[in-house]
Amino acid sequence: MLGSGIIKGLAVTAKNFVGSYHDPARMVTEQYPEERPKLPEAYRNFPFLVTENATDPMGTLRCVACQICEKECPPQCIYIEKSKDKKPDATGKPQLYPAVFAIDTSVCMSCQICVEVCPFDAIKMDQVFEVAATNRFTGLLLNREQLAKPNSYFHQIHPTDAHEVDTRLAAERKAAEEKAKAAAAAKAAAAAAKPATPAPATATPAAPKPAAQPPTPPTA
Amino acid sequence: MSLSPLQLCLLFSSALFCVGLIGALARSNTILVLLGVELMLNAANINFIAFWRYGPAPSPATGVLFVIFAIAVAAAEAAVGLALVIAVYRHRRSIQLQDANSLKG
Amino acid sequence: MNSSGLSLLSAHLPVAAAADGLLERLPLTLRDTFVQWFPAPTQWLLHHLISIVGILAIFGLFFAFTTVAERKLLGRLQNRLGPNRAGVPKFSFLPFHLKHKLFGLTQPFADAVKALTKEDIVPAAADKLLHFLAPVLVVAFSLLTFAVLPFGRNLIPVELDAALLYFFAAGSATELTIFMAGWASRNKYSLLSAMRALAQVISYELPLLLSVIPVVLVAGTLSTQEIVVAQGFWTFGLLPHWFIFTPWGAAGFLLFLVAALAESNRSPFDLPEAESELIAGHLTEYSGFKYALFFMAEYFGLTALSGLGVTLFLGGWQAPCAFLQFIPSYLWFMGKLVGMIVFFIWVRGTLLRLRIDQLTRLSWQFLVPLALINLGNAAFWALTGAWSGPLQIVRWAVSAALIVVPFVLMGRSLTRGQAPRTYRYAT
Amino acid sequence: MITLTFIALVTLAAAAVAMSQRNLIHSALLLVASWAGIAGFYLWAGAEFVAFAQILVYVGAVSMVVLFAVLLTRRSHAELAIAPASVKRILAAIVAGGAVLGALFGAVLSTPLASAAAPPPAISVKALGAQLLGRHTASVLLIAVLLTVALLGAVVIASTNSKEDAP
Amino acid sequence: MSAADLSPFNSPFAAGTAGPSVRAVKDPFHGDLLEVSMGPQHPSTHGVFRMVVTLDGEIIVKLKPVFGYLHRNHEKIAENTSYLGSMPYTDRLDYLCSMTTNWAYALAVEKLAGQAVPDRAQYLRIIMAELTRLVNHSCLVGFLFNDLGTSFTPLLYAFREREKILDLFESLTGSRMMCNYQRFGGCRVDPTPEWLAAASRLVDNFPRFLDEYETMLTGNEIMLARTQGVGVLDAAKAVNAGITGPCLRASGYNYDVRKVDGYGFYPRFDFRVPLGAHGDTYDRYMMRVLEMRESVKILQQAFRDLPAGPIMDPKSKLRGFRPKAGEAYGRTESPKGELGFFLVSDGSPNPYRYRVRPPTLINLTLLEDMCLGHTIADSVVILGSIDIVLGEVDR
Repeated sequence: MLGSGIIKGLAVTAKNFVGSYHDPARMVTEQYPEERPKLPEAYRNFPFLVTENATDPMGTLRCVACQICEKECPPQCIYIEKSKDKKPDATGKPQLYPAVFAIDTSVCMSCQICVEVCPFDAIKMDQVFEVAATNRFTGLLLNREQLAKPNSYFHQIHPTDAHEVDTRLAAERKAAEEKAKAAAAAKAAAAAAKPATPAPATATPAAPKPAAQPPTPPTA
Repeated sequence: MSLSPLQLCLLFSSALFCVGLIGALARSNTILVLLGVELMLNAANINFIAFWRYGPAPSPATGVLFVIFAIAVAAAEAAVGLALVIAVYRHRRSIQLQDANSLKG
Repeated sequence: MNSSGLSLLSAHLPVAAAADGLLERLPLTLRDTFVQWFPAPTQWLLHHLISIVGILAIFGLFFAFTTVAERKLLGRLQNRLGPNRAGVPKFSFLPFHLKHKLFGLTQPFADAVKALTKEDIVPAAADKLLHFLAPVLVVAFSLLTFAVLPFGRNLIPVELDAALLYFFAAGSATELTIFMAGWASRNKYSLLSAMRALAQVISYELPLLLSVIPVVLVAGTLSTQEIVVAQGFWTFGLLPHWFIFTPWGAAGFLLFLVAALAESNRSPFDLPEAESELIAGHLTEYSGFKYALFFMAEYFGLTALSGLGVTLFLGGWQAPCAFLQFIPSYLWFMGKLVGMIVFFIWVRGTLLRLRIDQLTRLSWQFLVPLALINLGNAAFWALTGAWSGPLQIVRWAVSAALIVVPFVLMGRSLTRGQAPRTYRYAT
Repeated sequence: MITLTFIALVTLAAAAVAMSQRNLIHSALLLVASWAGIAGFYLWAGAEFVAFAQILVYVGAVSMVVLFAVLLTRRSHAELAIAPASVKRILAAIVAGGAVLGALFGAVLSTPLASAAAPPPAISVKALGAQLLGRHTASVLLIAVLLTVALLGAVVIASTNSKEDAP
Repeated sequence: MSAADLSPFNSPFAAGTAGPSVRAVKDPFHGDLLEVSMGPQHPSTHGVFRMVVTLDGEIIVKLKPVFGYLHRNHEKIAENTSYLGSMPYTDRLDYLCSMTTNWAYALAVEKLAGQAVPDRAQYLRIIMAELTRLVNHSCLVGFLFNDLGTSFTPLLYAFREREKILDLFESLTGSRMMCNYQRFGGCRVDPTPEWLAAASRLVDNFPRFLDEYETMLTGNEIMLARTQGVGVLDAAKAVNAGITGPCLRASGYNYDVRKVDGYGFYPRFDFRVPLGAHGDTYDRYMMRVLEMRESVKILQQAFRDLPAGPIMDPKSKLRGFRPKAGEAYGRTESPKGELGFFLVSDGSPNPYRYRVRPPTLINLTLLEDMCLGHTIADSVVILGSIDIVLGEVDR
């Protein structure tokens, strides 16, 4: 009969009207400024640079200015200038560091490719999404001081990922120390016994980072 | 000179009639001619009401009834007249009276 | 001349019946005491001024809260919250802390401030005078209709013999203003909207009138107050004798609802301002307060038509049960009015828009014939008023059949060839 | 009396301007104002029912049909401003109209038309209805037939014949 | 063939016109045509799309789609970016279904480089693609009703369900719409068991939403009147114009790349392809609804059979990816139709030639044929039922 479909429709909207008062599956609205959204761990927004030490952020940047991210960045929003000198990195090896590291977040499309290609776990995705600025050029162009955030912050926003990275880095560091120790020992042995065979490569090389795979699957 | 209300009403209606007449005669646009005729009809209606109000009324409803019938006829006239205008426009692509000068479609 | 010219205004000043309760008479008592303070020759004017100011104030506020209610109700229908932010600003100099958000109820005032402070843009090519006149006239015409609605037992601004005719005469002018707005804007969307508005009003004026005529036929009067009085009976003091509780009345009410939706340009008949097709139709070139005026007029028109529906079919200010008469009649009227508005909002939240040819077809091929049949039905009802006992059952059955059978048959022919389909699958 | 003069002047002015307008839409809308003025006159004269009927029919219906016709028979906005008729024609019309006006005014003013200063004849809608369906049933039926025929005729005349209209 | 033969459109409006045909706007005899430019700013053109519509009254006698307002030079940019670098750009082609666009691109590159995809990744891809289909189709049916003139109610119901799926995407990939999930030789992240359980729960509940939605609207008389017999597209015309996806199947032509190509692990799944008979707007709408129901079935099978294992081909690498010289065409059944990527490699890190076959652009080509003889209100609905995304049309 004419009208039955319309009445059915009215019934459905009435059901939704009532449901919006008691059924959380129907009323999904979050009152944003008061209720903060619970961001999933995997959530990504713009990149930041990881520093080891919060007190000396510029001195302990993990970034070694290898410029891979700059090259791989699809919208090319990263700009890096290498330093002239070298500083010891986390493993104690002298490394270059970025004299200038800038990301234009007005261009960045949050694709995470810089994070995936970084061999030093130096760049990670941030979760701060309230990034409004009053100036579209300077306000959104972040320099290395603004980008640097301590490792503890990384732990805070991506705990699983950070834990994995730290474990791996610790293993690398230990391996490097052992290697150095072994090298020193070998040197000493070589000094002790002049005609000696070259030191065998006892230390395991640093575990190659699986390039294609992200550090860890985040937990939902 | 003092005018009685009835005279004033009649002057009003005759003036309105003449406005309609001049419009109907002077304008060559069919719609405006029709509207002029409508005005003349309305002027006549004013007379009915004026006489109903001030004249010696044999029946208290006659004037009003006349006007009601006149309005109904006027509505029909407007509908048919404007339909004719549209029909003429379809054939001639014009609503100027001068262009509708033949009886053939 | 003055006295005769205003005779229809001053002749029927409602007089409070002594039998009414204090609350029932309260608005009139207030007015009368106020008027007493002024010299006698100006009293009739004050009487009407107070009525006018009362209508403007009450229905102005009613409009304001209808907008926020509509948005909140639509929100809930759509599983949203609706506006809930606008509240009272926090003044630090106040000794007490006002609660910040009054459930968003101050939203209309914020909207009004916004509308007033917005730039008023008039297109360069527009017909400036008509562009300006349209919003002014549309509000004026839509307010005129309130004059004959009986808001309470003693509350009717103007009691006219031909009140219903007046209502439709005043209401018919609003579409003219929509045309003016659409045409004067010199915008193609507005022009299309103006054409649609004209087609719509020509098509729906008729079913609206025809759906009302059965009530006039049965009540035997064009006066709205008398129509309400005619519905003021109860069976066993419980079942009200409203016209909606008769077969012809129910059918007439449904027809009236559909036609009223079309007349007030509400979904599913909001073709003149069809958002998805014509941007905003005749409102495309309006901004700021002129836009707000159109908005206001639309709601005034809706409220007035709802009020008419309440008056004609839902017993007006009559209480639903005899023992509930202690509640003042104007509260009953407002309650029913709110119910009607909520229903309109509900419909808007559910239905989709008709196409212009379907709109006119629905009117001419369905509503008009049904309304005519319903007129005959009402005539049958009026003729068989003396039947009683088992004949009463026959009367009900015949009357119901007279309207249901044509409805089903014509509904079937209207939707011929249109049905949900079943589909085949390829694997 | 003052009210009547005011109503008359407004109505006449609206009608006169409407007839002299070049823009058809303006003409139509001004005529609506003029019709509303006539309704005001009926109201002043105490013929409520007629006044509302006038508004309902003219402002509500005839005006719509006129506007529809204007919109359907225009080709562009520019064409809404119609060409003025020839001066000769206008002059002739004004002379003819003036003559009629003079004759009518003379007739009205020279006739002693004493108005019965009685209150307006009281007529309720009910009485009007009784008259319509009592003494004037035949006329009502005739009007009904006329309206139906006019409606059908208008539809037939205005509907497009697709065979004829094909380009 | 004139549109009058196509449509059982029985309105007095259509009957009045002398059979719809394309007429010049400046026709001396039919001078009173109205040319309306709908868009690029118009609420119902689904983005910056423009239709130059010529109207006779409200009937469309001519319609010219104008696109390119959102042209972003996608293909040329991709030819100057590494293979991986184009992946996030493909998210932005059809921004409503980034997962399937990703997949189509990954498929083309995998063909080019000859990479294998582990089983688990294949299943995950199907899960993501079908979830995307749910997202896209629920979006479409919502927007379609908005075009039909509802006050947002069906759209918001659809968005409510879509949002739940987008939340899943966000918790897995980090972004709601720009997922950037597929990689050459697998997927980027492995969902946790909790994620899979949540997704499975959502999928099981999805038919309830569909039922409610259909109760509300599919039987609605106004909806039937507005969509049945409107915008009819016959199968022969559709095939000739290269229409794909639900639009083609609504015309009754059985063509689904999932069945035809059997890419991914689709042949392992048991699902049916709904076919329309009339090719009108109603059929196009129903195709989406029925496909959502089939997608739910596919998803349930996928969650049941999802194997354990790696999600990436161990041989694949992110940096220094240089496929050997050659060319490849990878195509998928995206929710909107056949989405293909054609790649030519010269052995360098960037593709030599990169070309997208966007389904919606090609589906849009017959817009005028579908709209002629209908009213301006229908044109909006027909456009809505084609399901365009301007990011993909204009690229």
